[in-house]
Amino acid sequence: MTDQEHFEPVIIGFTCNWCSYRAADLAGTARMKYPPNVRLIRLMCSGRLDPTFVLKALASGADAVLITGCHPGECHYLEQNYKALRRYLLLRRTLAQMGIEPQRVKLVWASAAEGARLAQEITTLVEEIRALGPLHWPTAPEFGGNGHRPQPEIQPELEEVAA
Amino acid sequence: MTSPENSSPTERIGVYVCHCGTNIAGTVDVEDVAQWAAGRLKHRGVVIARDYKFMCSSLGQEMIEKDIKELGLTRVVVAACSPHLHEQTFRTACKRAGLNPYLCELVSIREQVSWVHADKVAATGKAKAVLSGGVERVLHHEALEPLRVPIHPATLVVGGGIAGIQAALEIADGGFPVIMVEREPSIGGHMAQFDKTFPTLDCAACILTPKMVSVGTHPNITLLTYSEVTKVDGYVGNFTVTVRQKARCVKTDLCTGCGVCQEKCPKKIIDEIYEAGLGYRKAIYVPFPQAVPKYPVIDRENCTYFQKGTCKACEKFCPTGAIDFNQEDEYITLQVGNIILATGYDLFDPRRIPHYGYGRLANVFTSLEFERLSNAAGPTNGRIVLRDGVTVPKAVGVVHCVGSRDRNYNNYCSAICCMQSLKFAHLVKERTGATVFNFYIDMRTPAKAYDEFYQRVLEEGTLFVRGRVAEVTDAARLAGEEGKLIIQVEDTLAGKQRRIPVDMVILSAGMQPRADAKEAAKLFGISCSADGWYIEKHPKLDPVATMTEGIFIAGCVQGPKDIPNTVVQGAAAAARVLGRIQQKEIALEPIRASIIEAKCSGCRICNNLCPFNAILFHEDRMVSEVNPALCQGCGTCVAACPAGAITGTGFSNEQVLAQIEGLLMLNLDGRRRVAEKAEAVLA
Amino acid sequence: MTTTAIEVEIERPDLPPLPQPPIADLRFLEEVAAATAGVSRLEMCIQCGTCGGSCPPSADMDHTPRQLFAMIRAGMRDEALRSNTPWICVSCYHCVVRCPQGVHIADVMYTLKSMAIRAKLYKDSTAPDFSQTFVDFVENYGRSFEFGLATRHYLKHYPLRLPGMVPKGFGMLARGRMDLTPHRIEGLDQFRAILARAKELEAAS
Amino acid sequence: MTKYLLYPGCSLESNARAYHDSLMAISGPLGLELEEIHDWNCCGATEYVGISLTPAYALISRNLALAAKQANGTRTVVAPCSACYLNLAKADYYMRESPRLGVKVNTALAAGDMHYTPGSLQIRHLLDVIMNDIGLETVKRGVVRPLTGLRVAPYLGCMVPRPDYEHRWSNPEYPTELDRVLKALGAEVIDFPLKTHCCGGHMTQIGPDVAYELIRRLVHAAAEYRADMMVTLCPMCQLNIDAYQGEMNRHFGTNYRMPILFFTQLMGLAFGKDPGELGIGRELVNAHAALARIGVEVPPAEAAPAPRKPRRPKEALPMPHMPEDMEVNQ
Amino acid sequence: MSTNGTKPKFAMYWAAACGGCEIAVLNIHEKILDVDANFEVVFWPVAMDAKYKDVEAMPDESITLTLFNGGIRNSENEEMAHLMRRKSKILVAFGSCACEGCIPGLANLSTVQEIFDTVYATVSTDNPQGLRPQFHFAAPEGELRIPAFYPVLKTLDQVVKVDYYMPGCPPESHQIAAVVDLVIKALHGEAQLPPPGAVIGVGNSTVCDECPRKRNEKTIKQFVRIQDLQAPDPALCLLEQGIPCNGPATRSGCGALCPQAGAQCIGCYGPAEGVLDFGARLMTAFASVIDSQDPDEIERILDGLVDPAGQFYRFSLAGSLLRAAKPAWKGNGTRDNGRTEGTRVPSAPAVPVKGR
Repeated sequence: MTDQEHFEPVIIGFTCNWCSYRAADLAGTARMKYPPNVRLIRLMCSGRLDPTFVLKALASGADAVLITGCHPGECHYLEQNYKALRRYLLLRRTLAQMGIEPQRVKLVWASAAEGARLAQEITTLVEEIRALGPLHWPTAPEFGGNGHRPQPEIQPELEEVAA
Repeated sequence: MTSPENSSPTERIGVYVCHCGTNIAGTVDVEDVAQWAAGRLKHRGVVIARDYKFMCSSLGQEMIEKDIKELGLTRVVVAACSPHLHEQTFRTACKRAGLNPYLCELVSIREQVSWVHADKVAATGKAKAVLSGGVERVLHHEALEPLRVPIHPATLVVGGGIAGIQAALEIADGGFPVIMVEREPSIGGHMAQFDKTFPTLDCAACILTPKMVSVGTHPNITLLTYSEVTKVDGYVGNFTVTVRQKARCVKTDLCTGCGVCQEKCPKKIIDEIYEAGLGYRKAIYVPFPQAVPKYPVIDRENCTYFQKGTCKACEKFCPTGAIDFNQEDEYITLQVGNIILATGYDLFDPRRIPHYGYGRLANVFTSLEFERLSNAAGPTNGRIVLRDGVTVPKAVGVVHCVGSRDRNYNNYCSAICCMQSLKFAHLVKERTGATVFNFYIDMRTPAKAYDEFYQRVLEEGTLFVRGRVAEVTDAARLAGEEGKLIIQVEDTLAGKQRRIPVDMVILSAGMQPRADAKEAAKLFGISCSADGWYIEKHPKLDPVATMTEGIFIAGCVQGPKDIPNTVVQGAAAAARVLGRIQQKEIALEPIRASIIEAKCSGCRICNNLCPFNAILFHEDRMVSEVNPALCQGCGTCVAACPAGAITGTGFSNEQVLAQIEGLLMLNLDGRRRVAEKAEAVLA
Repeated sequence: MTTTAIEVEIERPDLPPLPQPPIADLRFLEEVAAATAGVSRLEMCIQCGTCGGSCPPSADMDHTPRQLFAMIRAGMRDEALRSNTPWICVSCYHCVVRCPQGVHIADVMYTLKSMAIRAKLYKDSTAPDFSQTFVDFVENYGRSFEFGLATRHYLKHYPLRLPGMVPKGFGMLARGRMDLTPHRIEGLDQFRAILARAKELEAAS
Repeated sequence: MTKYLLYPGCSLESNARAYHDSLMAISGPLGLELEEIHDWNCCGATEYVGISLTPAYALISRNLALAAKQANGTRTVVAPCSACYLNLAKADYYMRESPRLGVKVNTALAAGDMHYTPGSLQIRHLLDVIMNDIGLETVKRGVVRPLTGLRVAPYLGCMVPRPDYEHRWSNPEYPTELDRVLKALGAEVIDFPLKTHCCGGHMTQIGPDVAYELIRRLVHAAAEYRADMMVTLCPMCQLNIDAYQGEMNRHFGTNYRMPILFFTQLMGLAFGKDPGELGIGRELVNAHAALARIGVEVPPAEAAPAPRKPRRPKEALPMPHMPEDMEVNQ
Repeated sequence: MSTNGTKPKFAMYWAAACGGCEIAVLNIHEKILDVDANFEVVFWPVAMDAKYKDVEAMPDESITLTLFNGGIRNSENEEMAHLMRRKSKILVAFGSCACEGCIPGLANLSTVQEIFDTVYATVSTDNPQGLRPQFHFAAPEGELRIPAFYPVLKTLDQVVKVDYYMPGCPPESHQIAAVVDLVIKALHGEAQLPPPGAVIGVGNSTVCDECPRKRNEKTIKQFVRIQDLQAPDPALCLLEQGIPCNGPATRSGCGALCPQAGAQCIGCYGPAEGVLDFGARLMTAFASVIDSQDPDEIERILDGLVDPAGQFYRFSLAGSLLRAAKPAWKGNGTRDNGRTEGTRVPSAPAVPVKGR
């Protein structure tokens, strides 16, 4: 058996109170099914999204982060979703330098009416991440948070580096 | 910032898990969730965790209230349906029990768990995670009080078309002051240009003029024509509005509106506004006889005196000496509590569709031109003739959907064109007896007495061709086409291409947002669609309010609509405003951003992030400040502040970060095994 | 509340079997869309007739483009592929720029032609032959060869018009506007290799 | 000199030699450096796509691949022939629009170890380059023999202004670019309502009767507007209207004699080039009579009186004013 | 140097750092005499001779004040950190390295392999035999071992509890002097020490607070490197001129030295009070004021930020939420330009997956 079977990705989703969170509600009322790997957080607006939240989630054990907001031009607060877009574009560049696969942070526009779309996006994301494998960031509490593996493992690694 | 390990329980939290009948309990093991919370979350301060069939029922609520009182709960977390459904319910329950309503958190385990997942184990697991997220978050909630702001009784109505007129009269009759601002020299708007109104065909002037007059004379209405709003400050309840009143060059207190100045003025100009470019006016003019107010204005761009320095004919002949060339624009500052935007629409410019020939081919007219043409008070006194001014057309083609329902121009249906085109067909028939062709894609007559009107026009013998006109050309190809306008179209019902020679073509041009709609939206701090139509708070349930408290919209500014619907919206907006004024004050959600002055370095990153202009910068102290009444609580500035000097009540960093940890806490039990396995493999 | 299905025995007197409905291939629309370059937007047609109205040679078509799209939607595969409309299309793109729904009409016409050729459903072989002849020359030389094309095509389809064409043909030759020999490109082999691969791909799809 | 990669296309080597010759003749004065794409192949005209999609687009894309490879110092391909221009431009656009197509085409190209990345080239028509890169001012400066008195019907045909996915033209139905160039040469340009209508295209070959009707419409309209000649930028249009005018006349029993030249030929004349060098005389409906009006071969005749607009009676209603760029049509 | 046993004891240690901090301490000029007057310096390898064993011999918590500068790069650094912690009453993470990793922390973007290759096998290195350090070597006298090199650099508080943080690269001398004063006052009961965990020797706002440059509402159409700008406006906010200045997010206290000297702030004083991730603050601030709503244009503008991670985490990488790049954790892996979504082969996953 492979680790894929073992591995259930955990994904934190940030939703906008006015569009995507309602889309999620709609998916519910319509009894659409999607994998339980995503856990949603309600913000007032995608413009509230602080990159810190994404980093925090990844650093604390999430395998991916989903950011959702109103479609461009439809922001409940006029144009704040564009700010989210800009932050997202910059953040993913930085994360890429950190060696984190860009697929792990995904931006999705979903209006309050697009329950089906949101469910679909979530399902795809979960599958993508499942294929990608765990992020398993070493600062996560599952490592006691200190981010350091037992010495014996580092030493041999260095031996071969040195050789 | 807390993590499950450090902070010691300082709060007393009550957790309530709802079965929602079987809606939740069917998929989530609610008892297990409650027990888990009581045990695993004890160290986080959970002192009681219960599950119950229907938490939202009065019994369920009483249970919570009882616990708050008896167990001295300081925080409450309810795991049930979506906050959008019952957040208010449980907040009120807490309030009744003497707990600040904002210390209650509702987490959704129905819409976002039980209803969307099938696997009971997984669903229960997620429910626990979501719940622990809620618990972590609620620890950082603060007691909040709603903001109360007083409402200034005066109302600003922008736009003097039928929508604005209706709204202004309703409010004024309700006994409250109204200031109406109109860009043109007279109120009346598009409706004043029309001849007849569908479907009843009563004359526009006859029904509009009386309303215009009562606006002009109403004791509660201050009318500012030839004026524009230049600045809007403040917020719901007390806006400060600056209005630029353009110099009329006529002393309104002396002018009697006798009209001599117009007669004597030597300068004749094409009237692009009121006559839709089909007629002329003088450099000093009253747009139309029934204009309100009756005073003329001097159009400086075209006035000989202002351009060449000599003439003053109007001044010479004015019996009351009312002409004043030295008048300057005035800036007036107003205090109002609410604003109604009724700035209307622009006509789609058919020059953008060159193959319809408007502008190149003399006898292609726009719908507005035809309105003037058929208007008894128009340039031809209502004679429907070709552009040569004499020839009466023998065949006329009316083209629907010009610039509407077309990806190349406007995607939407302009809603009025079908009925308007039917009206044209009727008027042409009635006045000239010409053969009339109407070219349509779909006939849309969905309102009281509309389809009956369609039937009537059918009876009158108008020839309907189902097909969108491909082109209008003067290039004759076949006998009988010489000297005519040829309308080329596929008759989709006959399935053949037809070339129909006519003398006159009327383009039923659609409606589009005012050219300056987007700037105006920015000025008033409201949102408009990509097209430029202003967006209502809710398309069905709140059609005249906007996202910005205290600003309402009425008429075509919100989207294409006919006169009846426009009037309805005008009245509706007025009703909303009257309701507000009578409450005297309004309570606003306390979800707001605020800047910690000590931490603010005045870097001004946040300054232009707020579309509601809620952030102001104090040059003197070099710090920024958020005006809580203007702030809508989106949190964009909070997320943007590089110094972390801005906090957002209700959605603070601490709350979100804690919730993230809460949400992730659970899976780590499960994942640790994977981790250990990994270590094993690695070592 | 729950409902229990109630079995009802319907009396069936011996009636003759009902006739078969016409074959409707409801996947035809997708098929056409998929075989079209770019994004066809064919499903967006609102039957307004702008295309039919704009079409210069529509008089000679047995269906207007609009009707053709309706037929495609209705799954009338054979009728649609038999229609002469795509062959009459002169690729003037009037319909394309005027279409309020942004349907790539001209390209759909190309698609229908190629489908008709594959299915051997075209009525008049003139057009397909002309295209084929043109393409044959191109595939052989890498460039088109008007003299060869004109003569071969006219011999096959308008032998009677040929004499009438002579003065014009002569005029063209006299004015150096027609070569009697084709021009070959250098990279013919590589050129053919590309086309060969392309044909495999096309066959595969 | 501004440098461009030139894709002449088959016609310019055969029936539209005049187009090629005149282009070469004017490229100097215009400061156009044209470098022919080496070993280009036919674009498939309107025929190949009608037979088989992938090969057709592979065929076109081979040229794009060649050009992209050759592109030294420029990434703009200029195509004077409208069908070529459209095919190249469309291939590039569609491969961007639907990656599916791009992959197929490149798989095919790989067989000839070639590759083309959609969007890496700019495909533009000659007129577009002259209007927007060279500029009317340069054109005006080059004029030594203004075409005063020559009444021309600008005729673009279909495939240059349409479908125009890249929005390079002022309008897909009434583009004014050609009008303005001809005006710059001093010619009297009529507002030709059929300026972008169809010449019949390949219908001359597969349904002559259809084509004849389309040709008749054009020639008739041009004659109606008292044009001395039609001016085009499309080999196919030129061929159909020039070479098939005779048959058309026979077909309808008419006797139109409407010469049609390439706009590059008129530019050459205005620039004072020798008619022979411009391939004038290669046309079947000869343009000598028309050209005489501007002093080619014969001493300059005085300009024909411009058709004066009928004075509008006082009761006439005003016309809507048109945007500036339309003035060329007044 | 005085050896009065009754005076409170002072120590300073230098782990993975450049030594600038030590210089900065000496830069407090005659104040250093107060240090000597009030403290007995028991351990300060740069200033005086002492052996680790001497320290080990001292009773626990016998040192009143230890200024620990430098990050934890190898096992020796870590041992010393634990040792100094054990022996000190007040342990101060002194300077950016100890507080948040500083420049040495940027190595956390690279794998051990890459680091060693760069050091021992790049053009700038004259190492013809391609020698690499051996971690243990059998000498006739017995086996020699050198400290283990860690895959990532840690900050001081990631290995031991820290009482106070004093950021800066190096901390400004006047701030050091002030802190010294404070501690001395506290020792004489004339002042209160700040609560444990506090950041000391800093302002409570960010660099902009001390920056004299003129500021307007911010909108950014382009990012440029200062050397690419023809004539930077000497009086206008650098960020508004497109120069990525870290001032807005950087803790005040330095007196806005760099901006005043015409150079952008690079963030050595670390994040403002209560900020969890320095880089995140900068990212969000810069991105928020980009003046475009069109994704492609935004990307073009962002292209002006040549090295985001370096820009935003120049000093704080090791102390950031992520602490290091994924390859660094594993000691191997690949890079990615961040725009080829979905096409990237994921770098070696934390959990090795069979058959992949």
